[in-house]
Amino acid sequence: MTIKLCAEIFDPWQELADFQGQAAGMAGKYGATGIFVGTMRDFNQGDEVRGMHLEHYPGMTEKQLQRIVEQAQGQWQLLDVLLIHRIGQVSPNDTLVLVAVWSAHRGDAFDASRFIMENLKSQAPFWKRETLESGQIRWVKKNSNGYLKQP
Amino acid sequence: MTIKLCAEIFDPWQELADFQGQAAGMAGKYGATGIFVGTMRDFNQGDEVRGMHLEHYPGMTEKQLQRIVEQAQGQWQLLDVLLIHRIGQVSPNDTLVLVAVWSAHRGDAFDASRFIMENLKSQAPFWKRETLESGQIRWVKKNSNGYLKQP
Amino acid sequence: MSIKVLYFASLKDRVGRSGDELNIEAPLSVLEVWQRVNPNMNIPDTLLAAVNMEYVGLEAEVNDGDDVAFFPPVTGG
Amino acid sequence: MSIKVLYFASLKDRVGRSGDELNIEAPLSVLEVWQRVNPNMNIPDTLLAAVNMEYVGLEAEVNDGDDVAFFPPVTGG
Repeated sequence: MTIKLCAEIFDPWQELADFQGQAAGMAGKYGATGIFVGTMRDFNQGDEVRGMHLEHYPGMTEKQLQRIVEQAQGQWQLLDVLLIHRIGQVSPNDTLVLVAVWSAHRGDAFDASRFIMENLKSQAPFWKRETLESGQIRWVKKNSNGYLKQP
Repeated sequence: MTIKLCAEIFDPWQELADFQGQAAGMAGKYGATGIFVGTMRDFNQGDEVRGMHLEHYPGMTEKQLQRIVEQAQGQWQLLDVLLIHRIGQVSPNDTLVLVAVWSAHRGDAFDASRFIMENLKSQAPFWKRETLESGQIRWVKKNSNGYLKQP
Repeated sequence: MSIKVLYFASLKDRVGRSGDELNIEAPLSVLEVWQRVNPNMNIPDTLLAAVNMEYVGLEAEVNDGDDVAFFPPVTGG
Repeated sequence: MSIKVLYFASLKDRVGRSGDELNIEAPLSVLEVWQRVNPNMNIPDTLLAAVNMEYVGLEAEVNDGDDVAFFPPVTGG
């Protein structure tokens, strides 16, 4: 398991290539990799967004993320997990979060990657403060439930 | 939508980087990318596997894959879809399939990527012929259901 | 009138051919096509069939110029 | 006996401080901690609380040396 908080722009594809390249012990064992990449949009709730600050609670964030991944490892057969979350000042089109799960079978990879994302969204102490095109600054109030279909 | 059958080794992370780099129109619009990578294992059904041949039905395979992606586009709000499937002779640790779905919201990305994979597994005319460590050659009989949890 | 029959994967090994050409006088069902080209082999239970690259049932009609494909359950991904 | 209180995100803006130090004579509940450091503000309905980086309910006990954090619903990912 690798969990990173990242204060700079990161390239999810490069992170995946590097991580998998170093995980020589997994080679030939994983049949399935389930990945989610969250990216900052230039709109939210009907408004254009120019930038965003990602605040977090140092220490607790890492602790909660680790617990979420451990819970996933307890529920599904996973070979490894990579989780990277951006912190600090971000711009539209920046990667916010990367979750990747390697397992022998695809059901486990799909279920576990989604479980980690949903629990991260509801439990990991991060907060988004948006700067709109108008210059207005506002805190994002609530994350949506990712299991419900969008209207 | 981009669908490719690929007779050579391909690097899923490079394909993702290239595809997203060229999709300038999506920039800022997608908040969620759901990705699945299927990789050849060096074991199957308790046996060590040395290599595999992926046969397909040229024409029908492309047609069925396109239909599956169109069905996903009809059910969820997707910005774009990339689907690459290996054909021909493959070795353990080679990427077999890459499915990536870009959307505004994560629920759509998770649901659609999984829908495409499950339908590909049950409907796209590909067939795997394994060469075991023992030298024995056998056809894989049936794909498992990816929604059922592994024992 | 002529139709083309294709076999894939383990079924190709089993029938020992990759395909057949069949001359017909009138439309046939998919099952009848199988019976004409494989008179000594019962159609396998798990067999899938396609006409012109679309999945069909064994009762589907096959016409002049059609491609009929028979194959085992698919195992891609 | 002393405990540390932390505020995050919009709650930090609202209380106008990033934290408080509180001297206590005996263990308190999380709710009592809030009432001591914010006597003029009702505890917000949607507030989350953590003691030593673990989520707790408002009835949880706070002891000497503990860190108590208050924050609004999380919005990461």
